[in-house]
Amino acid sequence: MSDTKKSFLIINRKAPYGCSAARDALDVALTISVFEQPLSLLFMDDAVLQLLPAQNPAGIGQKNLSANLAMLEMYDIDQLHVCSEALQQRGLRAEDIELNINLLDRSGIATLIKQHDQVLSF
Amino acid sequence: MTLHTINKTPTESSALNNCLASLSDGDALLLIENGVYAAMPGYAELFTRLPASIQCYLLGEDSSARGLNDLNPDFRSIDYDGFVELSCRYNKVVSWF
Amino acid sequence: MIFSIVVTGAPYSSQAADSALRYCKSLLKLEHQIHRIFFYADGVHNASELAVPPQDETNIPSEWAQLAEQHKLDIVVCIAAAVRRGVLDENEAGRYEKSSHNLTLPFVLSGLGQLVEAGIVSDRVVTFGA
Amino acid sequence: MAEILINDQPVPVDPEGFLRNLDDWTPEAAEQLALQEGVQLTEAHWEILTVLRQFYQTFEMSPAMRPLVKAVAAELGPDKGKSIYLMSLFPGSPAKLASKIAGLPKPTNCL
Repeated sequence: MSDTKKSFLIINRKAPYGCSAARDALDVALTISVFEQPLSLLFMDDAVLQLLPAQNPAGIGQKNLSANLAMLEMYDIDQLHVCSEALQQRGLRAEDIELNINLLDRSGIATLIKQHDQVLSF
Repeated sequence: MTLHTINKTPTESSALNNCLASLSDGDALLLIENGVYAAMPGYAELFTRLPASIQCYLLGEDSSARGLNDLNPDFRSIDYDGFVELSCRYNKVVSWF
Repeated sequence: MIFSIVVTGAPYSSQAADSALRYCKSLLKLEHQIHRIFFYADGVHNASELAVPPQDETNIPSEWAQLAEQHKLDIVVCIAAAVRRGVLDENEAGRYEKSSHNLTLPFVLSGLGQLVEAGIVSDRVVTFGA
Repeated sequence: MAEILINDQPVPVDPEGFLRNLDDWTPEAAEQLALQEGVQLTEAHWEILTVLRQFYQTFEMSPAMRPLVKAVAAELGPDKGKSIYLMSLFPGSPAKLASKIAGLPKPTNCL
């Protein structure tokens, strides 16, 4: 593994279950962590719906994304940024989310993108 | 400074909206694929509040394919070579789709 | 400059694959280096040897294969995304006891590590999403 | 079709020795799966297998090496939460080998 480090930002914009984006992003995040590169996740737009508690997808034959996201901590992925506007638009409060998150406004998001070397979108 | 590509019309996904909410001064927009429809004059309102430091481009192959003429003059038409040149000029490319 | 490309759209379902192909041709023409092209999510269908578009349409999988052969490009398909969607090479077909395989050469199946490594060594990663 | 004998009952495995049906997993099956890999399960192995199965139950995914080490450290203490310790019990690729014996899904050839 090379000594070079690049910082990665993964932008999540899609709701879970209806398409594979949330899962695709998670798999990439876990791999970046295995490669020990600096990593931040941003949840904006419908992706804040990935953070809802009490998901129970057994009836639709899928894995529980909230269980998977709870695992991020075990991979030392702790930079979880959430668009506050997206939460608000959907009537959600930061307290509803069981993960340790950092709220960002528009300018915070712009800064986050600026700060990272590679940005991957899902 | 970042090059943002958008490949959806303003209404088929939130790509353009999310992108516009995430810009920094000095960034550039590039409309590709269905994204080029956003340069129709009817959508000009969407871009009126952009800071002057944001450069706007569209991919000519995609606008011609769709029969689009007389587009928003704020968008400069480029080809794929121009797309590559922009990718080099800006520090990174963020895709909104 | 060193580029890597990510394609997440299936050919014929979205324009992503075709755009990516054109972008790559421009990169090569302008003498940039393509470190890797990585196919992820529905993008794995770009590697199917069994795609048969009508004769007067672009055969996108074979265009990728030709481009890769001409320019010695590393075209990598995410193995987890691919086997799930039924894009297998000979080895995986054996592993999962399937009677046939359909990965176009010189595409190779590999892990997401190849995407991360591409991000580490490339100056730019450009995603063509569906 | 390949099978292993568990309490004299044949249980189907795939050519790589993974259980075909994860529901067939029992502690006895684990003993047999381990023997196939040349591992004789001891109490020390079982501690790890239990942590691994708990991890899978909680997070619905099998861990890579680092999170496995972290989970073992949290459950069994820092002396055991070391990759060298896991290597001594499950030689080669501990996360993969232990997952196989613990009856977790066959991994895609990732990374």
